[in-house]
Amino acid sequence: MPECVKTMSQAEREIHLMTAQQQTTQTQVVNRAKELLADGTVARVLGWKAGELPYAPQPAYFEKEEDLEEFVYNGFCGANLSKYMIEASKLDGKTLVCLKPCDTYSFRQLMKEHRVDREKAYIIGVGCKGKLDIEKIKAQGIKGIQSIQGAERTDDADTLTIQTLYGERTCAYADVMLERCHVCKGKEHMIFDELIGESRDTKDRDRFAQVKEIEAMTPGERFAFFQKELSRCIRCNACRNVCPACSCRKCVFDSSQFDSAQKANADPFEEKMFHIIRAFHVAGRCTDCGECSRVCPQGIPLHLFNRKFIKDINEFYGEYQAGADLEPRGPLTSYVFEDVEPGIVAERG
Amino acid sequence: MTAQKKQAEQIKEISGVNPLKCMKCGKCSASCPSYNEMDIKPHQFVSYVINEDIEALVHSKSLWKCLSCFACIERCPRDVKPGKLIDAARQLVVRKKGGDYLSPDEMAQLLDPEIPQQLLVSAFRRYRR
Amino acid sequence: MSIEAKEEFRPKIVAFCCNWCSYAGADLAGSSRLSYPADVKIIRVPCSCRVNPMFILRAFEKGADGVIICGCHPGDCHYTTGNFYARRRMTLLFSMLDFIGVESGRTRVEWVSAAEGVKFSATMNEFVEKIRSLGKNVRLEDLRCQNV
Amino acid sequence: MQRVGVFVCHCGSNIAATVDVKKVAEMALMEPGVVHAEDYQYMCSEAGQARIQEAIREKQLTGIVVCSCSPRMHETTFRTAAQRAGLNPYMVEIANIREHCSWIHKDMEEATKKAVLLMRAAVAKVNLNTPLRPGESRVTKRALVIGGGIAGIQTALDIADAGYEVDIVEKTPSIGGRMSQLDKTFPTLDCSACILTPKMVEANAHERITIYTYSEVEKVTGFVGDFTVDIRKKARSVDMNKCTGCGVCQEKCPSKKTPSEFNRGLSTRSAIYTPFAQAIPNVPVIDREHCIKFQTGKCGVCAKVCQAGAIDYEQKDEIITQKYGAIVVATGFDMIRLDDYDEYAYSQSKDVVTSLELERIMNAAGPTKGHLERLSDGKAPKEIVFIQCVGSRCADNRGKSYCSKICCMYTAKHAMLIRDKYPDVNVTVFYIDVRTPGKNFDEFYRRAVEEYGVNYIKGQVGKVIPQPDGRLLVQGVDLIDNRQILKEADMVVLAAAIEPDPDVRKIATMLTASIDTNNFLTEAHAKLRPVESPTAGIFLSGVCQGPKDIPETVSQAGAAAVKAIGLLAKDKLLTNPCTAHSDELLCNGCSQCANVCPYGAISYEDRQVNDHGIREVRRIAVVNDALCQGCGACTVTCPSGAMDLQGFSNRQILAEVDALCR
Repeated sequence: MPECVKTMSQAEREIHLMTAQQQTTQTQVVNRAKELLADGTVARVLGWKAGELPYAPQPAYFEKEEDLEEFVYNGFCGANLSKYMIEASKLDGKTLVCLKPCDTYSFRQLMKEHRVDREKAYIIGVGCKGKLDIEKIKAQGIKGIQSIQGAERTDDADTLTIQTLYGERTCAYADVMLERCHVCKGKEHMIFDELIGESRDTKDRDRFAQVKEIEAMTPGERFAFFQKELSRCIRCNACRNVCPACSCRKCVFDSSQFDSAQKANADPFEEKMFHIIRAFHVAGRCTDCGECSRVCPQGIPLHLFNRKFIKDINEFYGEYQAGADLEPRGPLTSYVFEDVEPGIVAERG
Repeated sequence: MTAQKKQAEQIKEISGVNPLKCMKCGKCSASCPSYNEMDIKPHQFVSYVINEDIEALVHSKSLWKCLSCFACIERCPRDVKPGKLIDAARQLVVRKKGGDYLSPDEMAQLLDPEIPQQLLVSAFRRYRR
Repeated sequence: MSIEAKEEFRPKIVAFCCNWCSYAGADLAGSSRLSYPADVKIIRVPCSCRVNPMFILRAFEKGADGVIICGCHPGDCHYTTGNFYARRRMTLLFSMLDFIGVESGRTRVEWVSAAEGVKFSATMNEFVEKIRSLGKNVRLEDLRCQNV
Repeated sequence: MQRVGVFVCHCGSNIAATVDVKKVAEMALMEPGVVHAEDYQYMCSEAGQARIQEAIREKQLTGIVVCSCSPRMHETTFRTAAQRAGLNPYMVEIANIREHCSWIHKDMEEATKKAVLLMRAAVAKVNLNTPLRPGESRVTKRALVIGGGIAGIQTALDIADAGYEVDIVEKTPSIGGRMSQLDKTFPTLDCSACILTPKMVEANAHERITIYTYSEVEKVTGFVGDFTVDIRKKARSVDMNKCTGCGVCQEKCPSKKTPSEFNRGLSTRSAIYTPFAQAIPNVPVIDREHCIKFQTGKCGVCAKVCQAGAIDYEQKDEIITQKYGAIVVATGFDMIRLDDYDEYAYSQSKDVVTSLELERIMNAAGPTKGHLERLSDGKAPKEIVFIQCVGSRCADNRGKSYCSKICCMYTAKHAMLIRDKYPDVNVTVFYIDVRTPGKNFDEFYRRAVEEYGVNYIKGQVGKVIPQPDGRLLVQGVDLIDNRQILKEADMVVLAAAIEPDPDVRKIATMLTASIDTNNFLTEAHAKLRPVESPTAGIFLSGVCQGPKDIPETVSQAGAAAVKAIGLLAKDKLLTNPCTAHSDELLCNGCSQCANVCPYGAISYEDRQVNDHGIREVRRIAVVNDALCQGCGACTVTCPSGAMDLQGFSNRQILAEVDALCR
């Protein structure tokens, strides 16, 4: 497949990806960024630039106005940039960062944990009407993709037009959205300096439907399900690297304290252990941004772990959304006398 | 296991009572309305079971003098409840005799105005299980 | 292995006991000669809130068949609040283990005070019984150890 | 690599009878790091400790494992021994092979196997131990006594006499407690007030004692040597500085229908009141719930009649915050409620009374001015029946499982006093056992029988039936005669069980002092440390620890005082070195740990770090050693493992887990 892409020039790609509305959001951001760079308000811009493939833009820094020509913003800009602000907070001067509504939850959570410096960020809340999952497009049997039109959703045009080596194909936008967009947290930005572009709440599914489905299985079935999913894990650490909550300077799994340093999985339990502990460490802090599942090269539905914790937290300790407030205590760092006993797990069966 | 020991175990099992919890306060005997009719007194029932002297117990008059009023069960501070022991001993005897139980339906036909009410009530209490 | 399989199953059970209540409760069970199976081995921790989920998973990985955490009764923690946090952590962790298909009976939290030797012994007897009925923990252990 | 010595104790036959100690020592030698292993009869003995010290010196041991009894028993002993031989005391680990092994297992092979595992875990841990040094913390030279009964008064007097400041907090309007309600005391029949009042006066006059009556402890923070306590002084509505204690307000108060707490509800009192004549302080309080002024706004008689102008309706609760080095709990007891004991007709007949009510009836200042009479009709009783163990020694949930200890003696006292004053009254006592351990106690009981002709019957009462003529039919049993007894009586006295004051649970929670299922505070050791709570700096005085009579209470009060004085006499305390520490290279500075720290011991600072060549300023968690108590809550909250607990580190605990699962 990569060969087909290679045949396209950079210019062609850009043209294909542009639509009227997207031009507006992207161009607006670029224009505003240029202004802010020019007047010295910000020292750099954190956004996305086009990648090797038409559907894989990458997070990127832009330090000069002319670099911004490469800036893109479209339906494939799913990447949550808030984690990059940890490093950007250490740099001199402000960084302009583009955050989608759901990314702002992560940013706020990081603020709460003193990991990012609000003063060092100039936040442009970019509009979002749902982001796309290339795997889902491919799963529709669409191969040899050359370019995609309608990747940034405008008004109510709900169709993607895809140019392939085998001709033009179309698919419904809603069918190929990222999983997280189906359970959208809402179109409001939790924090921003200014807003550009329109957002839409794309929620059309029960956030916990999948978790409930698994809960309804027998323990044996559940075990088999996760055994099958997790046995694909290659411990590439992509989930860990992308996760805004998983932002330790040094992961415990890389530290000598737990004898787990830089070790290949020795047994099938270890990858379970890694994912359980990872989910546990982010429990009460995970905003459910879904980046872990998005980046997993093996397509493991890692967000299920986080969502199970979120569901339990909501049920046991009351509704909680990480990053929705700046309250320092989360569900695992607070308690009430009447909390449920751990025995509830066994009682529930 | 001797026959006596076996019977003692049976009584403990049927009644669910641990006679060793008894502190010999005598509140059962103090509460018993049939005390004067009994040859073996309610508090003594406990030591008979502890000493595994079940033969004497099942042949005692007391077995059939107990009204099952449950006063001793209600008031026993040690959760020993001699009434249950007495009831269990009675069951041993009844089972041995071939288990001629009555069902509550049959009882209506056998009703005799001469039968004391208390006996009826106690019978119901005993057999409704 | 076949010979071993025929032997009576003796589970490996790790009990994390807080120093102030449950460890003392276990001591009291000992000085009162209230027996419980030798399968239970106690690790002393200052407080139930010192128990890291890592320790529990590690125990399972190394072949434990059951893990029990004992602490002061809620409200009676020597450090005031430790067991409240432990309670939330363990509730969520146990729920997760249950979610991935590990039998929920293999993990347990029990509050045992320094005066509750009887409860400690009864709890351990009960827990061992439960683990025996669940059998060997094949879902979590390090499979490399199986035939050694 | 450590050089570890393993010492296996036989504890006489306590361990050796069920654990093959030689085998344990033998197996120890196969463990990594172990260079020495031996077994001995009594490791805690002087000879045993000498062997340990010799081995430390000769084999240059860097760590030792003692396989013996619980570390709660002898950890300090062995640490001190090791220290004297030049080893850091925190290089000592105990494998508890007695309480957790030999005493609970019967099969030798099984127990030995477990003992070996426990030894291995301890060796695995000690291999990772590092020498630790305790820090120091200061001691506030002031003690708090919670409860102003005889226990609290005695403790406060003893501490104050030793030269330390003491505050007494008492929830009722006066100190004195239960003892002030008693008429006479056994076994010498002293008048209770005659011996108590001088102590109350002494405490009140003592220059180093401050008494807060009508006050409660609201909040306790801190730790041994440095507690901070909030005391709520409830609004008395009377200015303590102005009041002269003339008593006119109480006389004139139009609201006089409130049951008197002091007389156990057998008489009434005014809304503004002092509980009894000798009350200290002799300053009344307004019971706002029953005061007409507070309830309707119209009255104010007391303010009008008060010459001193001491009445202050506007007074508000006041919070006093004070620092203390030691806290003594002396919260005392009450009698259980008898609602569940219908068979004794307590709620049906006024002539069925509890023993404490009888004390008030017998007392000259009581509701009948000391005349023994029936409360129903005021007639003199001719026949009195006492029933023992009402609610004591119960296995059911109506009563208490324990023996209340004081009832046998006070019943003998009551019987004797009645027979002495009213020789024509017949007194019968139904008992299960008569328990009289104590100096001159059995002699006292025998006098009641032999000299005073009190009729003791071995057997319980099943039922008390009020008769139409007002008398009481008592149905009991005489187990010696094997005969049921039906006896008509004019009065029945119930020796109701005593229970700790219900407020003690709240206080125990504030103090993090452990408490048992009966609400008695737990002592640090049942035999060897009976007046200390397991929580450092908290001491126990009187019935809050277990049922006691007055002589015992007073001696325990003195003992608690001595323990508190021993603490206050120190200028500095060594702090537990098993505290949390954060690794600056791993710390994210995320503030999660501070959220769960109960002591506020964690703060954050921006610090220059050198992380493998990367120099930068990072926000790092810093633990204050003096405040950290070592619970470990922070270590689990820390996702990166930067926060670790000395003495119970992640690696140490994992090593134990590994060893036990091996």
